[in-house]
Amino acid sequence: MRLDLTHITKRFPGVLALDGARFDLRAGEVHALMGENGAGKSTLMKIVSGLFPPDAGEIRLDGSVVRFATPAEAKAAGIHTVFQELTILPNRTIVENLLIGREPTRAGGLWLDKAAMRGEAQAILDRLGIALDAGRLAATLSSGQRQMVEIARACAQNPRVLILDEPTSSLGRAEEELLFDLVRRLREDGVAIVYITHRMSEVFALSDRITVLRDGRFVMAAETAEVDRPALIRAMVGREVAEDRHGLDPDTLPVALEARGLSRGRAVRGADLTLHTGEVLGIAGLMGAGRTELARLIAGIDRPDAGEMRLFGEPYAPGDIRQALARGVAYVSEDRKGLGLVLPLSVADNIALPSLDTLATKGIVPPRRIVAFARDWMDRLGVKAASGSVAVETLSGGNQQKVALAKWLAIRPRVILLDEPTRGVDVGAKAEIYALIRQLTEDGTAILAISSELPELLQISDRIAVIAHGKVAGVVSAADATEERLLDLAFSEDQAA
Amino acid sequence: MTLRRANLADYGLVLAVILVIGALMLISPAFRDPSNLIGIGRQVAILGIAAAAMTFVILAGEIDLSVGAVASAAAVVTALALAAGYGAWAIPIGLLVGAGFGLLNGLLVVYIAVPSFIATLVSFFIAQGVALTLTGGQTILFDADWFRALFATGDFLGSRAAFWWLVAVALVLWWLLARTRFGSNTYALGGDAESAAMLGLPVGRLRIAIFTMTGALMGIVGMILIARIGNARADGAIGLEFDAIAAAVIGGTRLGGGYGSMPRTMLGVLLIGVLNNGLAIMNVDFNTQQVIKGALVVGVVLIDRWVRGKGAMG
Amino acid sequence: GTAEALELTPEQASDIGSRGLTFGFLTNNQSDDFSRTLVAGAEAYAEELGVELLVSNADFDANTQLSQFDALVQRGVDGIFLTAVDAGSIGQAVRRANQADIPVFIVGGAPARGEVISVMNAASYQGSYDATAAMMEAIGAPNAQVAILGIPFALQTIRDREKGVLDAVGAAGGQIISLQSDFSQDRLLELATNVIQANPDLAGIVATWSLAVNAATEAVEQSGRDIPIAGYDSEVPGYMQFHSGDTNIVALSGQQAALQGRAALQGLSQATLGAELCEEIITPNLLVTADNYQEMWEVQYPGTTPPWEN
Amino acid sequence: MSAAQPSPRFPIARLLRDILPYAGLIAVLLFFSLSSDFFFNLRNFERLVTDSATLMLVAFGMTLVILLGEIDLSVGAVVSLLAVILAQIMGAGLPWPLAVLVILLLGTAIGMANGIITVLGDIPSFIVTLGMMAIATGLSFVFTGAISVAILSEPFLVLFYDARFLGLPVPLWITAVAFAVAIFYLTRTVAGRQLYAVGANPAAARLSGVPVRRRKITVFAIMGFLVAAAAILSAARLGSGAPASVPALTLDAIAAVIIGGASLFGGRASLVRTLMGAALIAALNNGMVLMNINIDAQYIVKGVIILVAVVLERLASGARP
Ligand SMILES: Nc1ncnc2c1ncn2[C@@H]1O[C@H](COP(=O)(O)OP(=O)(O)OP(=O)(O)O)[C@@H](O)[C@H]1O
Ligand SMILES: Nc1ncnc2c1ncn2[C@@H]1O[C@H](COP(=O)(O)OP(=O)(O)OP(=O)(O)O)[C@@H](O)[C@H]1O
Ligand SMILES: [Mg+2]
Ligand SMILES: [Mg+2]
Repeated sequence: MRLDLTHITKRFPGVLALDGARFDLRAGEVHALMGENGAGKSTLMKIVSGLFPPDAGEIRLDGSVVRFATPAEAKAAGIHTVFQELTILPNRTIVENLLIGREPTRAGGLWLDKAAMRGEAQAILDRLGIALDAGRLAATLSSGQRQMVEIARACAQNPRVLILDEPTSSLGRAEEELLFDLVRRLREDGVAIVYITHRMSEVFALSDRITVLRDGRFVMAAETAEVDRPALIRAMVGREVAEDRHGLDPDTLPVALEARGLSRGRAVRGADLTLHTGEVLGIAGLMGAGRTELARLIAGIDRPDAGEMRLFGEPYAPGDIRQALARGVAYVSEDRKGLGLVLPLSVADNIALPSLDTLATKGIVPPRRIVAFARDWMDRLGVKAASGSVAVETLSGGNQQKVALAKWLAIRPRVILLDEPTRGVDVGAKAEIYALIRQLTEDGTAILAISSELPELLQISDRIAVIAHGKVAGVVSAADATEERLLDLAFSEDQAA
Repeated sequence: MTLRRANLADYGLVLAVILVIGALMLISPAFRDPSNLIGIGRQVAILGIAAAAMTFVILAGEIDLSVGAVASAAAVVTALALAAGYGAWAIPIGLLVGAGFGLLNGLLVVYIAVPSFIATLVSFFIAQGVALTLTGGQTILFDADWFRALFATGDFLGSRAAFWWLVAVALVLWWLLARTRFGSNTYALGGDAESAAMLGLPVGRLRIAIFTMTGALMGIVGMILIARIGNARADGAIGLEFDAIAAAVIGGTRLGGGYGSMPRTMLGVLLIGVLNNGLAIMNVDFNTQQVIKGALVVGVVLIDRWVRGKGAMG
Repeated sequence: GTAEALELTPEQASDIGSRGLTFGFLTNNQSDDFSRTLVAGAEAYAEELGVELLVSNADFDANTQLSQFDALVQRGVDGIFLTAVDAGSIGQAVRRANQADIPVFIVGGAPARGEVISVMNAASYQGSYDATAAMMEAIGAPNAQVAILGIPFALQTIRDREKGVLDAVGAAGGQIISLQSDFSQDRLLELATNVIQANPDLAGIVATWSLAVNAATEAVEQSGRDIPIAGYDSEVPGYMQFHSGDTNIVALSGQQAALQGRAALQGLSQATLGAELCEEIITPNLLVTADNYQEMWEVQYPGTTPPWEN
Repeated sequence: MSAAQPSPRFPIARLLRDILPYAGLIAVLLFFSLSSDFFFNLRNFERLVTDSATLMLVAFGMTLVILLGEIDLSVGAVVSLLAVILAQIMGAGLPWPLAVLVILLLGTAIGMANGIITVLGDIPSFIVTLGMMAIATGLSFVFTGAISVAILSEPFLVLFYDARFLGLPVPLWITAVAFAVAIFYLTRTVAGRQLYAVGANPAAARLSGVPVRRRKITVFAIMGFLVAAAAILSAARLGSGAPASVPALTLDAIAAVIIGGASLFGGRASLVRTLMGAALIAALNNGMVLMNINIDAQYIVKGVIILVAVVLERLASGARP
């Protein structure tokens, strides 16, 4: 098996997404595709997956030119893709999502074999070690869980080519390991794997070769063994990126938010937290541990069944999100597509959405003011877009994430809850965001950062609280935290249960 | 949130409908007369079939405003064919007319990318124009007892043929929807068309198939219509689209697609049928009927919603 | 006055023909037999006279009809004839026609305001009274239970028809036990079926419009019971019923639509020639029965071959 | 689909882009102008706009409602009901300014009721307004005994139809003002701008602190107000309050919005384009009358013209529905 992409060009209104890019892939290799946000990685892979044709260039499969008019044709050729934006259907069960389009049938296709479907789906989950009940409605899954289902779907169709576009962007360490084993196994079986990620560690842990794109152009391709981290980053970003590490002692700082015995349903069961002004409190935990649910409670999106909170000393029990916002508490969702952004709306409108009231005088906002406001924040976070008036859905994944962040930083909250804040953000931009977070803390903002990427937590946090089974299993200061230590806590058994 | 929850949720509508039926039975002896209750079955045949088809269309995230006009056109053509002595050939002819308009809808939506609201509005006008031109506004009489017996008047297992057509169509569509790939693809399409396309589902073909099937079913509706009354008119089924959508939505089908089921739609149909029958039998005048129906429909849906609890709309 | 009074002399006719006139002709709908026959009658006669006819239909939307009316005034036609969706709601436009002195000739009640050259009316009340009376006589028995099958429409003629029925039934000592109405033939069939179903002692049904007649006959047939029917509007199905020789229809009151269509143009022409028309022109209805249906067809649909002959 | 394209660099290009979406309407106007000598004259256009004031007002409201991903099926029935009530209270001797005020309040209340039941009951507005439609229709017949009620107050009739202000008919002014205000609301007020988010992604809007429920209720109230205004104009035009006087209105209004490129399921709608859609429908009805097409064929012609217009418009603006 051999896949060669040459001189691929793709233009979208206002952007040249790909500019004569090339890429080649061999059986039995894991080929990392790297590049900044907006470099054109997803676009290139969407072209391979038959989502849209290239404006120019050719695709050769085993030497012969191929053209995939539809995703179906690409699948038929054995090319399966996990897209960056999840394609899970929330109104269907995991079973239906896993087997869609290839459901087992009886009576010569006349009758869906529900029993067999259930069995096969559960089998797939179990084989990949995903602990989920296949009967569950996808809508009730946390985004991490959704992503695992998505991956399972692609792998279960024994692909010849497997394209993974940022598969780990909201996976925790444990699932990451699951995925790695899976990928390695597939490589043994001679599957050709394209692996797109922004997590450097993964690249070196997993890939055999690396191709780097910048601004839609081919920059370099090399054996992973022959490049080192700084070199790779330089190739991607075109400059050096500092990766420092923090760790001040927050106990000296005034308390911003205090939570005692917060509980909700089975997800959160009596969590205690103390968050200081000017501190970054990292939240680690396995997928489904209850981190997001906890954040939703603090943000006033859900109401706790039990427990109480204090904000800057005052009792704090937000009845709804608006009350939380009024008290200066903002939440950046992990679910960009579903909860974070309004995809069809323009970048400017998305950024301004929570700030409209403050931008307005007597309820009236001159559009000009909105554009200028958005422009300012786009610049601060370096959002890459043709203009503020393009729809967010046309931005690259990472740039969408930046918009999602900008929108909330723009209200200048006193406490900000970041759920997977750098999902799909490239190294360069990550550094910028980290710097931004730092800057916020210096202005006395209290930051609670949920992340499934331990290196990230270690880098940005002053202290890290580990959640397990909806409880805080322990808090360690970043200074003396290690990935092993955090994982131990994350896996620590639930005493209550 | 698994199947058990969903079933439980369905009882909300069942409960509400039972309440209405119960009330009517208490108030009106004529209503609770078994032969009347059986009669309701055939009285909702046309609405039922249209609503079943409409459920498919809505689940796929589309809408079809043309069903009434298409059914009328098919009815007229069939009647003319029967009158002209085509005999049994009238049936495939009528089906073709319906399917043809359905296909037109599908092609417009898929290849010209016109929103289905407009595509079907267009074929609504065209179908109506065709029917009027063919009839010249006259009532078309035909004389074919076998045909009338086959589609409406014939008795079978204590009920009229029309009713059995409804049963047959409802069962087939339920099977298509709940037990075939076609069905799960339809849910996927309505749930998130973009994802469905990314998953490599044949969204285009799917849309065309659904519209064409709906059209063909409107052919059957047209035939039942003329078989019931024994003549055909250009305006025979005008307004049907509206009742069909209403029945589906009362049944909890989500406009915009992805959520709904055939049994629930049939409950919606039953509710409308029962109200029409009961209020008429109690000789409530047309306008008062409207007021009562309006209030009851909203009430029923509120109960259903309440029982199903939060987030149940998927 | 009567329609006959409007007849044009050959001289007048040729005079009109020579003027190259354009008349507007607005119907409240176009799918019922009455409107079609009316239009057909008018179109046929327009040919004869040599005037252009602009026909439009409002699909029972008063707003639409007003727009159509205004468009005609705007265009400056030489006369407008209309079957109003709602006579009470066309007055404003009639006024504008008056200002543009365009003669207006209306069917079904005078407009709320504005001047019309005349109002043409079918004998709605008398027609339905006569048909009903015939049915009551056929029933014979005292305090017979009668059901009315109608149309839920805000039209004066409908009210008149219903009144005719009430009075005729009352006069024969019968009683109305149910009044149901709908627009669709299919629903009317259900309603009729339900009424028959629910009233074992039902002695007769009066249908106050054409589709109700079809529905009633079908329902009675299916019920297998022997319930006499009287109806307003005699159309092809009704005639075929009589022709079949075996029907429950006792009598149908038929409007002379073709005659009205012809009279419409004659009235407008007369006005153009400066003649004064009398305020109301009544076109008497035909009482169609099993005995006289053959002659009546010729009167109601002049120049068309009866359905039973092809 | 709804991606706002970056504005082209060259003025000509921009001009083209701004005009092209109306290719559909322009085509229709050309078509009628060429095929009837009576269509293309100012008086006819003025009349056309004046006569479509009712449709326009309702269509504006419908644009907001559909933008939210909701629908209002009751508008036609409520217009008739309000017109009937207006005629009756004026008949009962209430001076017209008061009567008008009462109707505006009543209309707003009905709209608000639709909104509140939809939002608090958390059921589809399709059902709620379906119910409202049936109820309103029923009541308008019950109140009147199924006969239209004449309006005798000359000042009222004159003011809301014939009267001119700065040379233009009052209905035209009312439509224009409603349009301007609606545009302002959508583009320049906080509440208005939030509607797009609410329609496109209610969950995200809520998480962004948008009071989704309040917005929905407000929009239904606005719809009610505009329906009342439409009822007043319609009553003045017809000179009466008649039950079921405008059966075509609801579908026409929705069609105008969708022809204007809105998504029936929310998040995308434009008042300007709705205006075009409404104008297109009005032009159709008007042009048909003048063109002396066979009455049966008129339906087919209407259908084909709508299709052509929409396809042109879609191609022109490069939008994919
Ligand atoms: N449908 C679209 N319409 C318009 N522009 C698009 C579209 N899809 C992608 N683009 C643009 O193409 C460029 C490349 O996007 P792409 O998603 O391939 O980047 P990427 O390398 O995947 O970035 P990331 O790492 O953030 O996912 C970006 O500038 C993006 O804005
Ligand atoms: N919308 C929802 N409805 C029902 N259950 C949910 C929902 N979202 C999450 N859950 C469940 O609640 C538990 C906690 O989910 P949560 O999203 O908080 O996990 P998490 O720690 O944030 O992991 P992830 O990073 O994958 O989101 C999980 O079992 C998840 O399946
Ligand atoms: Mg990407
Ligand atoms: Mg989470």
